[in-house]
Amino acid sequence: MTTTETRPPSAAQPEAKRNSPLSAVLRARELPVALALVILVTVTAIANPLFLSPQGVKDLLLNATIIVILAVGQAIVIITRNVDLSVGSILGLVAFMTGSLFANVEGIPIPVVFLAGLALGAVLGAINGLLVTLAKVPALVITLGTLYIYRGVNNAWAGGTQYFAGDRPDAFGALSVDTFLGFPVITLLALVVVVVVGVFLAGARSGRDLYAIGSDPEAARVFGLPVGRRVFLAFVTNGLLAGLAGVLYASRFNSVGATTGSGMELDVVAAAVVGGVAIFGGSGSVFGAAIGAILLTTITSALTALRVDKFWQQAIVGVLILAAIIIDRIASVRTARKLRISEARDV
Amino acid sequence: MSDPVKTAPVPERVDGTTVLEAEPKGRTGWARVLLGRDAVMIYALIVVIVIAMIAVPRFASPVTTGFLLLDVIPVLLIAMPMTLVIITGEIDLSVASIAGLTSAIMGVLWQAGFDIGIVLVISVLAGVVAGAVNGFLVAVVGLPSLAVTIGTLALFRGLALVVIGDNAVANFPPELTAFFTSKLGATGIPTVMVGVVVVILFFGVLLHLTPFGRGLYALGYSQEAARFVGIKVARAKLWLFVGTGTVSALAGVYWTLRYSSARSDNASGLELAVIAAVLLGGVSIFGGKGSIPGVVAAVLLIGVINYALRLGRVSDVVLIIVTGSLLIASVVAPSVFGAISKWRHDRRVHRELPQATTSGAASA
Amino acid sequence: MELIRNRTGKTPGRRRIASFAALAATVALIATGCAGGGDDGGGGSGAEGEQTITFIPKQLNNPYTDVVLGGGEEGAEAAGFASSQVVGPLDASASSQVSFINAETQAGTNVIVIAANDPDAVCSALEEARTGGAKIVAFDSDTNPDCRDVFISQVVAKDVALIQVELIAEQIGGSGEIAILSATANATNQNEWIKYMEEELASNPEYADIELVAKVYGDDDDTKSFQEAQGLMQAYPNLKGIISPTTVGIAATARYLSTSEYKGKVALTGLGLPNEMRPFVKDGTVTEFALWDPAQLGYVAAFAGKALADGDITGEVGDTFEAGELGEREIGDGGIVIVGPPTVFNADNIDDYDF
Amino acid sequence: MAEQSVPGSDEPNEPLLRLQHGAKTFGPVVALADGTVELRAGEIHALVGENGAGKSTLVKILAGLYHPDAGDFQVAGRPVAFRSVADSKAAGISVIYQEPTLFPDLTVAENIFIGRQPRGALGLISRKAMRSAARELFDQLGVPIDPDRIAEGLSIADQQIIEIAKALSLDARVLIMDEPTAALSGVEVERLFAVARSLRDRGAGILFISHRFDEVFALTDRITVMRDGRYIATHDTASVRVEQIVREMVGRDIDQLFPKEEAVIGNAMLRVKGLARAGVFSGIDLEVRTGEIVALAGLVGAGRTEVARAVFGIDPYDEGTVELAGRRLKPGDPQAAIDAGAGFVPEDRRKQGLVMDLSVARNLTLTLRNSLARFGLIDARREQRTAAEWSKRLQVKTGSQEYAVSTLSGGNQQKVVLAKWLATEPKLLIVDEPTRGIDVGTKSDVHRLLSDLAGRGIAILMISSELPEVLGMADRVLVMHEGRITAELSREDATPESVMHAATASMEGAK
Repeated sequence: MTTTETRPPSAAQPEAKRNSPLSAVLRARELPVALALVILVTVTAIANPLFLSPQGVKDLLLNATIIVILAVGQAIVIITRNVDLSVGSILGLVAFMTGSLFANVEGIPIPVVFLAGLALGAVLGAINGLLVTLAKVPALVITLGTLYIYRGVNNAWAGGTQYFAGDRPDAFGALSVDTFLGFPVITLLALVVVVVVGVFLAGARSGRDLYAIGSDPEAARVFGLPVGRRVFLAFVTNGLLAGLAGVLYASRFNSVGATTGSGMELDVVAAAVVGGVAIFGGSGSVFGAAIGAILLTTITSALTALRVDKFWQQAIVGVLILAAIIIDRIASVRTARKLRISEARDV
Repeated sequence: MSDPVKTAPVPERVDGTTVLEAEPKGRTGWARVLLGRDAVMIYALIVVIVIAMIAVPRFASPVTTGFLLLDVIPVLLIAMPMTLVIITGEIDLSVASIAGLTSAIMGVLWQAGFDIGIVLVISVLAGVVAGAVNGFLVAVVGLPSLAVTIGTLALFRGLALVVIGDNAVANFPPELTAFFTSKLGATGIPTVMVGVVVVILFFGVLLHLTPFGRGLYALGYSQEAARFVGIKVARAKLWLFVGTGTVSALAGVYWTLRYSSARSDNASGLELAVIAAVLLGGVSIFGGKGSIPGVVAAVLLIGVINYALRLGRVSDVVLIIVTGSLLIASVVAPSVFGAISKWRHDRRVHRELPQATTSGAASA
Repeated sequence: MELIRNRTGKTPGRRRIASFAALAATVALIATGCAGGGDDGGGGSGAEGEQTITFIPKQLNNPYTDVVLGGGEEGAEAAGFASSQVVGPLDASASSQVSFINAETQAGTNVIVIAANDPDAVCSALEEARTGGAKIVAFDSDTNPDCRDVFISQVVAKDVALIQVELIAEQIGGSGEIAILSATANATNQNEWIKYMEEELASNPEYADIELVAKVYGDDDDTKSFQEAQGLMQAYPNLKGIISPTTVGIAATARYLSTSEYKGKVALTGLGLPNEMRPFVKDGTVTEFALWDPAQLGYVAAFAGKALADGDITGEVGDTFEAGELGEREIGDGGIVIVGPPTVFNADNIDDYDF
Repeated sequence: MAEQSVPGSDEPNEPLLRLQHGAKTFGPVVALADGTVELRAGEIHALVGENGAGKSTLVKILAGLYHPDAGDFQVAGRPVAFRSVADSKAAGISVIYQEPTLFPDLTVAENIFIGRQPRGALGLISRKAMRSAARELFDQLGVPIDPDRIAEGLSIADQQIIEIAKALSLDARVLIMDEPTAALSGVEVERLFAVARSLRDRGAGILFISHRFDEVFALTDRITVMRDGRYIATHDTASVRVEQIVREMVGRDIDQLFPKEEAVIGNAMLRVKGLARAGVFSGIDLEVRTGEIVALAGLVGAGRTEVARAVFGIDPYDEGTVELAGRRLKPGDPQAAIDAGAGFVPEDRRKQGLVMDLSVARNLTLTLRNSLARFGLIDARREQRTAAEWSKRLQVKTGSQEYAVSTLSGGNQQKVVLAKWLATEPKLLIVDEPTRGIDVGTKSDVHRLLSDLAGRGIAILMISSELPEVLGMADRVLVMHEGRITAELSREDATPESVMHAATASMEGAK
């Protein structure tokens, strides 16, 4: 009696089944949240056809754009079993800098402002990354600290100053108004971000390293993966994306000042979690995080469109977050049990 | 928040050698007490108080004690059970929302004409239930507390809005609201501090002097190790979340009566202040480490800096930067010095070892 | 994670000292900060006869507030205060103003000028301040009348309400659905105006064809107001106009309208700052809106404070005081002082104003 | 042993890898005092020594995981100083650890190729190529593992196979295998050996670490012996006998090592009937009597620890009953087991046995926390006294009771674990790998203690992977294989052969 003989013959069959594209889709962590989004949009659209009018769709997409970009960045960090709570503060600082650049530097080209925003975001992300990787202190503590510090710097810099849409060139504001093939320009930008980061995480070696690190940081170290460098990279990327979100915020909204973006961090983490990114790293995808972000922003609009009492909105969001993690848990418990039974030898 | 399930076996353990960077450095007796993490927090608190007394006019007065304590009470209260929760390696982000929900319920019930005693009891019970919901999801269902309580943070705050909407209820019994801002004689100490001290003592004794508390440290370091000595992991966690829920409700009641205003947005954002204070107080976010005296000192430290800055009319901007920096400095400094002492140790070993090995080889 | 734990796990004294050094360094930093702050402040504990005044706005770093405070500081100097201060929370929550009031009480400030985030939450703290000898002037947003000496109001509340209804009626041609986008649900002044608006819409036969379909709250937060405006459009497809009686709300709504297909189709009016609204008036999103001069609000508040502190007035109805270059003001019913009539801004006159 | 001659005529060439006088200390703990090993191209070289002899530390130095404090390290004749695991990999060294270190969330194929996945268009990973490469490797190894499943939940044996596939795919010049066979069954071991031999024939050098002498002698060309962190000797496998190796490893005669004394064996203290947990173990019947040491032997992953955990209430079970001293234990409730008089010394001291950050005293009294309390509060003086007493009784070497237990050596840590259970005055003591990773001196202390306890009427259930320990200590040996007890051997019947055969199930139904 040997292992090979006793391995149940059924092991080969599920293998074939598991590989079919349909079942791959059905097993995807993103599925429940995507379904929820579809149902939500359908139901709302039936009740209020205006919800899916061109302007309605445009608003939905625009609302989601900024939080999608933030959620994508956050997903990268969470996948490495870290978290970045300072994104709201980074967004605020960058948004204010954007306003400040346009107001104070006559005729500054828009691309230069974008680059400056990305650079500032990346630097702030790098500070987080350095503190986390060099001092080996949990990211939750570090980024809670930088959440306060970056916000403080923003306040100190801005004081009572606010910059308004009128201070910025029309072409800049137009980015979040103009559409291309029916899609707002900045939404397309977010889409590019999602696809590029998604492909990187799924298809690049260093992207896969991030999953490995989040899955088991110690094993990653033993295996010789450059844990510190990759985690640092994750924080810098997240900072960069928060910077991008900051610039876009300045394009979309009227005023940028000392408090821009405060309190956003938990929404962003929630979006990633709802989208199936495991809070302890190792699994999930930026596509899921993006869908999670869209779902959370759409819910607010949908409830308004349905004239649901606005006081219920936040409670519903809370239920949704809990549902997402509970569904995820049930699925993983079932898989684990199935595996345990099916792979048991001759027990 | 280490996740024991996911930590794959590490080869480290195979040969059982322990990773040590320095000579064993336990201390005994007084040295231990006087150089402990808690002591450092207390020294820092004293230094800050002394500096504030010198640098900030009028700081040195009993009035300070009163206003300062009234300000820190909500954080101080919630920080107590939060310390225990974080020591077990979990976290509760929903505390401020529970306080808000409690406040909302108080307002609605009071407006509906219930007796104030009943209002208080039901409000606190709501906190117990809210805590039990968190506890159930974390301890029984086994979900990560960080994710669960982000969800209930939104849920409980949402329920607060559902309950009271955008109303504010202000007409609580004046003698009650007056009681909540009254002082003990000329000391300047608020009367409610008596209750707060009871809560502090309760959690201090629970953590440091009872079998249950002993178990929590074990639990925070390793759930496995805790289970092997018979600690009921799920039950302990469930109770702790009920604890944070209950105390958050008390903080909500305090908030409502101190400001005599029941609103859905009361205490919003308080969760991060509480967690920052607890971590500054030396509690490890990974669990297994921390103490009540350290946390109390940290809460007061932030409170004193806060109040001194306000009295000195320094902008809140400075305050948030200081809070953030303190938090980071308190966790980064030990790592930095750890790295330096490791480097020095390595250098010493490199100098000393060559002779040792040659003699070793000779015996082979 | 485990290694990290072990690394920081032991308790060698050197690391304790390290933590201590870090704390000490921060403390030193704060100390210098305090000292600096103290110098700027010139100390609330002015010598006998030197009066001090402190403004506590709803929230710092808000453009409208800045204009109000600018007038306030100017007024304080003109009225003869030895020093004037501005302190306040960074967020506009109900309770965050209390500890500032406490600190001012302790600093012995003679006059506290406050715009309350919540009329009741600040009350007991203000009572304490009064017990300590301070005079309380509410401005912009009133506290519970029991807790202050006078309230400096922009304008007669009813006038403000009526002018906004008038503007919107004119802009939508006298009939159709309208909505209100306000600040926070608890904002005292906004709620009072809204109350008058509702009464006027219900009672005035001229407005019989106008239906108020919704009231939403943007919490004086740019993003939130923006999304509320958007939600209104979707929920009420037949909406003809929006009144936003708050500067943040009107600007955010204007921003949304100007970037959407509703620009020019949905009318918008309310209370706004000319500097903030200028582009929207120029591009046709907004035809007309109203506001008083916020600087005057602060200016009058400072003089009212001075008069109270000097004992010239007590806050009784009928008391009068000299408000510098703005002339004499009288305290009306409920201890309210009216600053001046609202101004209506449109494309023709907006460039004449700079605030 | 047929082909021990080193193939390839480049004999005078430098060895693939040579470490001389490597040393590594961790604070007060000297993990390796003199690590010396030389690996030639085309040889399989055994590294043997007891647990705690420094083999794993040496392996980690070779793997680039530790920087040696001293020593001369050469690869292919050039001195090297690895800064990281990546350096070691770049030098062509690949390591298979005893306990696999897979990433639970990644797929099997990805685990094999992480960091060097086959790439297709645009430099992106080609999952197809990766999958087929993984399949190819598994075909070569003759195992049907689905490359697309995630690694979480794989059995230890399967994980080990994936580690081997990983090493194979690396095509390393130097392959280090740290007890790779511990969890494998006979056929799997044979397959692994075939792979190892073919690698050797292609000119690779293989460092093979094992406790199983039959394997060492069947597979290797040379043997290096280590003891107490020091190099002892290197022999040609063909010209040395097992007895000599054992003597060198232990440093004294084996008979003295395991001094189980005869004890009066009484009535059944622990009685387990029909215990089963789906997918883990089934049909477990066992009895441990007072004064008796019963060993649960078998391969890693056979289900021994799982049975013990279920008995103690750590894990739930689906069927069966557990009785202690005639009383049925509530399933899934360790406190009930403790109250009934059970104690459990777990296999993983650092994660399960101790709270490393807490002091020696606190650890010692953790099991007594309820009985030390008066009116619900712990009596600190009594706690100190009890801790001091037990730490003295077991001769725990520590500067102070207040030191964190992490500052103690492995052996002393294990004493603390034992002491905290003995303090509860147990009737049944379950010990899981009681001497894993502790030095020889402490090891015999532990053995003497266990024997002593049995002498005082305590029933002991011992899980051990060390045959000499099992054979020396146990009154009876139960052998497990794939979740079942496959043999019950009396002290007289238990021989290395009989136990090993039952453990690999080639003696099906021996009972």
